[in-house]
Amino acid sequence: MFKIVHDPISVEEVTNLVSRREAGAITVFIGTVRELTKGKRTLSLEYQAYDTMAVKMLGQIGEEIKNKWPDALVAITHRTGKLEIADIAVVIAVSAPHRKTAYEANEYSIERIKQIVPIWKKEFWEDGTMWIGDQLGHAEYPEGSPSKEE
Amino acid sequence: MFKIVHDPISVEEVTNLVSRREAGAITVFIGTVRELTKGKRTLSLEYQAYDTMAVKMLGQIGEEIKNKWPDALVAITHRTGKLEIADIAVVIAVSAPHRKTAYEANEYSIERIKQIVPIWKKEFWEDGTMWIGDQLGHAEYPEGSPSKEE
Amino acid sequence: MITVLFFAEIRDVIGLDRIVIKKDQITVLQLKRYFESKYPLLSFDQFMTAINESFVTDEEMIKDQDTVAFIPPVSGG
Amino acid sequence: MITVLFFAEIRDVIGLDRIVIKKDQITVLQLKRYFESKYPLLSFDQFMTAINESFVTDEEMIKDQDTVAFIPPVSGG
Repeated sequence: MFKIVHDPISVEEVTNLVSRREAGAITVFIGTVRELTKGKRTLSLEYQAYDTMAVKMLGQIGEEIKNKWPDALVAITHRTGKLEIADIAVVIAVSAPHRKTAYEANEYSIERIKQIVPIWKKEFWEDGTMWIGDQLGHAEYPEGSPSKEE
Repeated sequence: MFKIVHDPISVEEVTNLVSRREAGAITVFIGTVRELTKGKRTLSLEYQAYDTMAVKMLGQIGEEIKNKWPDALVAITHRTGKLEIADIAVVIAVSAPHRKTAYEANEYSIERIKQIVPIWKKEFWEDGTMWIGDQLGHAEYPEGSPSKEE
Repeated sequence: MITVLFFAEIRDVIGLDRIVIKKDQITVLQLKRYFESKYPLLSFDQFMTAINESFVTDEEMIKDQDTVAFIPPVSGG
Repeated sequence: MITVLFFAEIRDVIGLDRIVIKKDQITVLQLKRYFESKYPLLSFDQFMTAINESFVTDEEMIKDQDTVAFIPPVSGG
């Protein structure tokens, strides 16, 4: 249910992992490469992961969800390597008998991914590159350092 | 972007309608036919719609979203007719630059569908049938009338 | 002449999905009372009403050529 | 011997994705100080640390055969 992959992600494949007769709601989050962040144009992205630990931490998120929402079922696939604009970086699918749970557990998953899963994003702009979260800043910014994503 | 259909819904097709370079997040809600509701076994469902008005009201939800979240883009397809367990009844896809908006606008859509869109669900059980929301009750319930969905 | 559309349990009870009748120049409430007298099993107070695909209140006047739809509590999604 | 893994900007600065060194029986903090002395461009205080794929604190003792990973602020999703 928890994967780090190098090839393009099939949304349908991740969704099918959580489909079941008990479910009345499936929520799917698709994280895509956005062209503009705070007015700055992204050309492409590179995701790097500590693969084995990332899979382990995704599984931990699954355990956390099982404790908080016992009737939710979650599957997560994150892609690494070079991605272009509009490419899919991550897909999170959650099924549950009721929709409230499916929304909550899904949003919880992406928040936790951004906290504990060892995956890093490098942005490529026309005027430089930077690992997001990085303090060194291998690029110049018109308005100071970009803040952490969202 | 807003459709009432009789044939099975392609999640991918609805999702593609909102995919764009400005998006960093796409949320998809898939409403499926659940087997059990409050311990009662559903055999199948039938959805009936006031088709033209339903499309119009889905469009109104789109307008409401445009006002509340100007950078969100929404597409909704609802199926009518006879559905079996695990079949998809509705797909809502929302894209936005940031994920918070995509989650909020998506959940707003399903809540509004359940308030203003003229679509009705008839449940078929082993011991009867009933239009959900119906006060007449063409079926017997072990524990009184089922409450409105979720 | 007006067209009246029936859905869900209303359609099941009345046995028709629509009728065309000469009932213009009355209010929605008066039309509801008319159908209640014909179909005492149905309590029209619980139904919303749309005229030409827009929700209206019970005070709305129905005009010639209007399409009136009674909307039971919806349950889509 | 221990294996130390580098990711993201740490990997870019050091130019390696891993090294194997004889640095067991010291704490995580001591290992951080060691790398800071070799790579003054990197401030290891901002990095989390994992031993054998579990997050640990700076006080954790590193044992022979451990795999240590420095985890810059993550930015997946």
